[in-house]
Amino acid sequence: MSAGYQPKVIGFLCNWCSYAGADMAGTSRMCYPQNIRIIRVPCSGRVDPLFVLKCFQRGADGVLVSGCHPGDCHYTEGNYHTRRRFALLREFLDYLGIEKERLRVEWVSASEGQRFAELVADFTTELARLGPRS
Amino acid sequence: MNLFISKDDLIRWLELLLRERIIIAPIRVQGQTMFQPISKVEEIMFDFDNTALSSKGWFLPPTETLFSVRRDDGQIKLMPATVERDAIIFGIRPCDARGIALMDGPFLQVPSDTLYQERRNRTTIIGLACRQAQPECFCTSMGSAPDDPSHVDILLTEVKDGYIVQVVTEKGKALLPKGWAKYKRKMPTPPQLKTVPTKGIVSAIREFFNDPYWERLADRCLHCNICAYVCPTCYCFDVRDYPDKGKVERVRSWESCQSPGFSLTAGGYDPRTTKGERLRQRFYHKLLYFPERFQEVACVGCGRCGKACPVNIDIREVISDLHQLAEAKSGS
Amino acid sequence: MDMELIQQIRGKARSLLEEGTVEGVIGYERAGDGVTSRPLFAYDSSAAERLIFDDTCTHNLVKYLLGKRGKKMAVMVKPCDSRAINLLLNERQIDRDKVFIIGVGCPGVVETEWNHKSETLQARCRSCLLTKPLVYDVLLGRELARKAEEETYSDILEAEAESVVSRREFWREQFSRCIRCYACRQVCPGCYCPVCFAEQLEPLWVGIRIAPEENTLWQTIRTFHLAGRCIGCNECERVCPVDIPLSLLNRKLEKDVKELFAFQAGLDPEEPPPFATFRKEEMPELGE
Amino acid sequence: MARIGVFLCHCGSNIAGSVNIPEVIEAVGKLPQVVHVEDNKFTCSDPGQASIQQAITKHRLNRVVIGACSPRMHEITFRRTVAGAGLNPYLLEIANLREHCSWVHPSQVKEATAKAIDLVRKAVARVAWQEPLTPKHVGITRRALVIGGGIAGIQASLDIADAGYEVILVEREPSIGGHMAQLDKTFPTLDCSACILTPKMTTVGQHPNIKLMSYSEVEDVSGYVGNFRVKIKNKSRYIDVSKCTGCGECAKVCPVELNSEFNENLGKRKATYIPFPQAIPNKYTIDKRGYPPCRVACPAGVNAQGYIALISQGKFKEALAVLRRTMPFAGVCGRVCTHPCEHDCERGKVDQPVAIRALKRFMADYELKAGREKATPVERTKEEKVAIIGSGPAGLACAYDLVRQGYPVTVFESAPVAGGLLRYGIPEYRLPKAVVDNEISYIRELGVEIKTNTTVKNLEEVFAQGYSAIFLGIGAGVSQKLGIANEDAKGIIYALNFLKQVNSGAKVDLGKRVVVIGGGSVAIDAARASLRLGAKEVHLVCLETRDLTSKDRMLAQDWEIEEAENEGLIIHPCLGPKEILTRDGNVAGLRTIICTSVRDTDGKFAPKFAEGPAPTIEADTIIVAIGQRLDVEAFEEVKKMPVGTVKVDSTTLETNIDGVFAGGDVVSGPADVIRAVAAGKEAAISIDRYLRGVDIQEGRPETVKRVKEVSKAGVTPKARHPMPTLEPGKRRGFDEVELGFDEKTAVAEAQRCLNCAVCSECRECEKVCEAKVVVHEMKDKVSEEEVGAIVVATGATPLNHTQFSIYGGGVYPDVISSLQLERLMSAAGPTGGEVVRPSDGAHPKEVVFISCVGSRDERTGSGYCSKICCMYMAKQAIMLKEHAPDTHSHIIYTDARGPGGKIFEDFLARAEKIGTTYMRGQIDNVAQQDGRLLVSGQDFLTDKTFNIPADLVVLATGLMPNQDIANLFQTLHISYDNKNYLLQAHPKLRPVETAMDGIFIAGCAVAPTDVPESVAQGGAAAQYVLKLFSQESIEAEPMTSIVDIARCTGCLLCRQVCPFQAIEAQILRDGRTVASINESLCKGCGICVVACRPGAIKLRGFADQQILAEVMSL
Repeated sequence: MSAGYQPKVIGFLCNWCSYAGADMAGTSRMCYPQNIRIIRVPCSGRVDPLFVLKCFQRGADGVLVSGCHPGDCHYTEGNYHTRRRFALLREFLDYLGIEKERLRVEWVSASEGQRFAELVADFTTELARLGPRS
Repeated sequence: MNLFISKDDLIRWLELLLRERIIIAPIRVQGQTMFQPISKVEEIMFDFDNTALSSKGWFLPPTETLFSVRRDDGQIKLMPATVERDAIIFGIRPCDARGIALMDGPFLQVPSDTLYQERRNRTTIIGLACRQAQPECFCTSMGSAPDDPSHVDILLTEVKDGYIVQVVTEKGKALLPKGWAKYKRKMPTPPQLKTVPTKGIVSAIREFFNDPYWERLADRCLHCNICAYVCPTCYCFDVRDYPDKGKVERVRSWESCQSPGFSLTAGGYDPRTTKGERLRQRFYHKLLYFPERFQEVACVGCGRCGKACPVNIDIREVISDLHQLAEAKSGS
Repeated sequence: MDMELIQQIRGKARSLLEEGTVEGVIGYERAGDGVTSRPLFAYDSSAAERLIFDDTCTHNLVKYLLGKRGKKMAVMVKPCDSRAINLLLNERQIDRDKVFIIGVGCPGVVETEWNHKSETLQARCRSCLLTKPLVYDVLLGRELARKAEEETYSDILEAEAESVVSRREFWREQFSRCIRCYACRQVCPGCYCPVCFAEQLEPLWVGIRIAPEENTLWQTIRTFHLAGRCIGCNECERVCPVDIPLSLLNRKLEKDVKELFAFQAGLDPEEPPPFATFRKEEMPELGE
Repeated sequence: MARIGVFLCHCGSNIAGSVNIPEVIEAVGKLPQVVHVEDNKFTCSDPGQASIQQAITKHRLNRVVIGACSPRMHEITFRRTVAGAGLNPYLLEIANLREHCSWVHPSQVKEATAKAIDLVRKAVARVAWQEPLTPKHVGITRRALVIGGGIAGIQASLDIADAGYEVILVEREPSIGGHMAQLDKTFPTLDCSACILTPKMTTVGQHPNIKLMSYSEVEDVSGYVGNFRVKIKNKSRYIDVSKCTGCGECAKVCPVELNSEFNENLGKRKATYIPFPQAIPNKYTIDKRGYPPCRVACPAGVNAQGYIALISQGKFKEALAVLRRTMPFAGVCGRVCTHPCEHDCERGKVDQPVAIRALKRFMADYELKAGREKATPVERTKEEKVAIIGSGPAGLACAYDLVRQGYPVTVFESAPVAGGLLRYGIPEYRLPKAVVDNEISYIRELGVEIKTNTTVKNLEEVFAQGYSAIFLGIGAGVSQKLGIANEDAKGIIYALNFLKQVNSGAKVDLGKRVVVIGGGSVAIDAARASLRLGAKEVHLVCLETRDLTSKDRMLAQDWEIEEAENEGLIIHPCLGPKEILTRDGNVAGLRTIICTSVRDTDGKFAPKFAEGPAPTIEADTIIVAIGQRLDVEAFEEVKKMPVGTVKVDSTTLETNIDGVFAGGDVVSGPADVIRAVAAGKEAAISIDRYLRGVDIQEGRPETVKRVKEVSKAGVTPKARHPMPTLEPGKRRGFDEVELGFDEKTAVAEAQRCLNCAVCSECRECEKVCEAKVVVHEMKDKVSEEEVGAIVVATGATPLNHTQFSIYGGGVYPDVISSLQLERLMSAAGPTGGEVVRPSDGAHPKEVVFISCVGSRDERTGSGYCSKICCMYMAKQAIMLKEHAPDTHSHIIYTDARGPGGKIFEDFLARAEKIGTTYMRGQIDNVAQQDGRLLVSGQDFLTDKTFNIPADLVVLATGLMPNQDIANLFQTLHISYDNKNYLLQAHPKLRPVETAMDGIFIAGCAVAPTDVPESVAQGGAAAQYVLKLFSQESIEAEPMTSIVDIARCTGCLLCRQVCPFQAIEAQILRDGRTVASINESLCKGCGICVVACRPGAIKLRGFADQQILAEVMSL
């Protein structure tokens, strides 16, 4: 791992909680690593595991899937499905040789700008520790 | 011109050749014997039943880039793929060699497929005659033989203390070092094979285009691509453009007439929608359309398709079924 | 060969055909090699006389029902294959009224290849606890009390104990051999999409390159689409012409689905599959 | 071919300060399909928008990318801009260069610029796949729902209703008014709160456009702006509100009294109540919290709380009537019941359980003493005759229930006198025969025919006599044998025979040394009877241990073991009978064996014995009491279990024979009276259903709702009254040992009851209500309403002051909350407006206010300022002075401000001027000293410690939304923070809107507000509702899912995952089933898209291609 290594992170954020939470981080001027590129989706339940696989195939070092906290989904149940889908995908990716730490599922509410900034920083650090994917 | 070479000399010769050329030879990969470029001569399997996949992949790789296009400062640049080095295919069986010769028909007719042609030109084929027949083999019924030297540049035949070297072409001769002894002993007898009644098959099959036979046979067909991909003479491919951030690659990959979308046209029309039509295409192509255009049946009798088919669809059985249908028809 | 059982099968097939209960019977016949067996579609009683059943009858014939939708068909179903029936019933792909299920008691099937039959029982049979099909209209042969051991996933656990790097290397090598013949998909009773994701152009999930990277994506998505759906017939692994150990993928997901969601495919046609449902209180640690 | 224009916003220096815009322009210009790039100082400004429109025309753009702030900010603005230039508004994509880039990566120009290029490239890639979408227009239901009947909700309701639209106002309490109704005066004008609020409440109650749903809660909300469907649960008041006159007669007779919530626990109210005199609606509510634990624990479901409540009021006759609603055996069960009710009694968690059994007996004794009036026979309304075989407790209970339902019932008893085990099994000293006789007579008087000396041999015969159903309650009448050597010796007696003889007055030959074998109640009865018959020594040998906490304990009850020992019984525990020793064929003694364990870990009887020296006990008589069983030969046609008991359905008690039911010991094996009664009652339900031909299983076993929490606050421990007994020395005859309570004791004991379920269902209210509006069987009603807009004004509540024990809250009675002080000051309050100390009723002279209790401190409550406390403390200090000029108030504050204009600050000054001591500081401790409180702490301004002696300490507790309110917010899909305050759509510009269109918020549910602010917000929310209602129609989001039927496999997994029931099966002409999406129900979440493996579902606006294009561009 070189000191200059900058992991490439793609984040899928639900419009109602996590994307708003990321906006809140911006509005509150909280700094976090620049590595993440955010893709807006209506609900974390819209995030197809295939998108995540494509991200990794395209060279992403880490993928973040983020939605409302369980029980708070704007669409009532979307994040429960997200949780099932990605709990399984994480195990499977790890089995195939992509460390499960590279796929994060996080619940971030619209008011949790701070949490969002912190988790991006934490995720980036962890990815830097894992080093580039070979 | 028959020469003799001891096993040790053969290895030394191949080592010499490997310095300047790529050598593609049967090697052992995860329990399977496959034709692959070797890095050391020791990797070569000299004693093997036929490989699961034929050696056609060297001339028509499963996937290759035909050319790429890039936009650079407003300029559009096209970069065709080229063949970098001379190569040798070593250890090819006479049946597979004949398969290459059959592929030459469609690929080398004018206008020729330049990438194929270049590979073909820059590759020397060293064959290895069969000392034993496998249960699936029927090359003699398809116009070839276990010791057929017709389609190789050099043919090796294993004898007790080494190999008899038959130099077939000038290209083959060019590879030879000087000072090898001439071979004067008697050639070993080739193994005997079961025969398949291929006579008259081309005219027989023509009659049964609309016969329910095909739908019945297709009942159990899974329509996977195994038969086509193991076949030394199947040469269908698909071409797709890959755009990626300002660059486009045109890629060619194997494809098979058994695929559901194989004959789908741009407007959405598909001339072969049923399973029977698709399966019929495979046999009509091999036994009728190819012979009509290139005068040879597009089967070399290697028996791979019948052996690999998960549901035991076997070209030999199809041929004899067609004969029976013909007999029944003429009898009635 | 259990001739008595075979006579029962032929008799049943004959009467089903003669009485017009079904249009055809999907069963097994002896293959051209005289050793192994292959699927047979019998449409008349004379063809029914070719039906056999023995320990080479590995094919999961349930797959063929998908190609005969709308027709009344009978199908021979081993205990393991019956899970595919339940899967397809759950996914509304077959009409129970249109399918006559001839359940057969199965002593386990052996490893075979063309022209060759071994004495080794297939691995999946060694851990098969089903003594009779889960669903059938008639059960022929005996319900067997077999000595099977419960699946322990020892090979999967071993792989999990390896480092992630060595697993990555392992699968890279395996997938590099894949020739994208799609036999694994074609034989799978759970694969029936009108247009497979691998053949879709818009969106383009996987390209046509027969190359490690795309092969990996192909196999990853294929297996993931079978998560909670694979019924373990292992036909995909059997038909793979380049011997990729696909059961290591399918059974990994089977194991995880069992652990995470307490679900196994094909046991109950009514139970909602894992991705159709959820429990609010499960996996509280994920994402918090 | 897409012609994409890219517009980059500087946002002043907000974006351009961190992102090198020229560099972005250069990079973006090279992207395929991009034909135009430009930048603007402020793209959202009029010139910026005009520039976009010009460029669209000039460069023939068909796609637009704007790099600016978050799409959540201006997407709608820019869609309008693009549409203004004739382009479909959905052919726009926004790159979030501000919130997601420049603002979070300041001073990292290189990285931020590179990221900005990526974000724009991503947007360009996506926009190429964008498709034109057309929003649909949907109608509006012009009716509003207001949730919360506090002042904010009241104002919103009135404003909407006055504008001519219908309003449904939902309030979960019995009355509207909220916390404002509890206030005495309001700051800073000192208006009387009730005076200004009551007229508004009355208007709400009478407004033709307002449908007031009090005591109701919103359960579920579906739909969308303009078209919500709301499920509202109208909690049952057990009073028919439409007819209640509010006369209050019910409350007068109600025996249950509890703390008044409205008066902040400083006053009392009844279980049936109106929270305060001005309540709207002015209707009574009966407060029921479920079943009390005693009633849940009782196998027969006897409502103990009901009769205890009435005993506490001295209404003994009425109390007995409550019991007789369930069963007839007050005297019997009041003596012999094993009383599981007492075990679960909540009072036991304070000190000891209420003596429920003794109280039950008291009622019977009272009636017997006073002389029972003959019962009125029940009218026969049913034709079908029912036969009961066996007149034990099970049979009689069954008969009792059936006869009261109008069935002709006949009980067959083979013995000469009815009563079964009650008569022959339990000795006189525990259960006098007179008591049994009285209760059986009562049953007879109701109309049950009892045929004694009548043995029934087979059931066929009974049916032949014209009975339509039979209950088999013949008990377990045969004693188990020991199965050891010499069991046929003379001097061996079986306990059941023994007791029967004793109880029927027959002479029993008993030796001098009696050994009883067995550890249950029958063994103890046999032993105690032996003592009374004059045996010199009575020994008891049992397998079990005397340690009553062990799993292997004796089965007899604690008290009877103790009583027996008091009477001289010698117990030999942990021994099993090995051999009976004989002399000349007569019993000589018992050889025993050591028993090491009786029951296994599952509780099953599996005794283990050990070799070793075990005592031999001399005896001339051995009474065997090791259990009873059914006579195996009896009723052969009835299927039995291997142990010999009758096999029945465990819920319905049906036997294998149609129309025959069984219960009691004959089914369960030997058990106690109350379980037999329970079985009889259960069988009565089955028989009634059987005879009426309705489903016998449905709704059984009944699920009862036990009260969740029982408040024990303020309960002073008071010991249970012991049962007076006959002194052991006087117990030689068969006189009853327990003597029963007298009236005074009974009332005092009954008053110990905590009234767990609040309403005791004594039904006294029913009797006095002239309007006949009490309906105890009333069920909660759920109604569905359609509304177009919703106002959420659910408010907040001050933190519970008792949780602040550091300030003495909950520790000292004279530490009260500010809201309690309001109630004390209110003329309508519990003290009639007199401010007194709760502890002794004295007038407080020194009052200390502690501010910011639970506010501004994350550790003890909330991290925020509750805003209203400074003002109300000043108000209360002023008012205290007005009530009693000699009162002196100290206000210990953190910061003191009057935010609300000059009039507010003047008010604070006024408080100080009248002599209130303001001190900025921190409280270290509140202690009690010499009957007063001592408040000590630190003065921050002088840096000195202070000790203030105080008569009253008032805690100014901060506000917090109700903790259980999150469920409602989740149903509404509106966001809230970790303290359950609602989130506004924008904290500054959209303060009363939420992210959900059509749902508006007001009042303390959003943040602490005072009265004028709540009124203003309620009005503002109403204005948004009216704005919505003034539109002709609403544009519906066009981003919904559609199915490509060619790719659909019809598996309908999508239907299973859709949270909105928007997906249905559709059958095509070719017979294929495919999914079909109802666009008006689809909300565009995309869960179905992911569930669809074949890729047959597309979410418009978030199609796979669009998202994938973004992925591929990165």
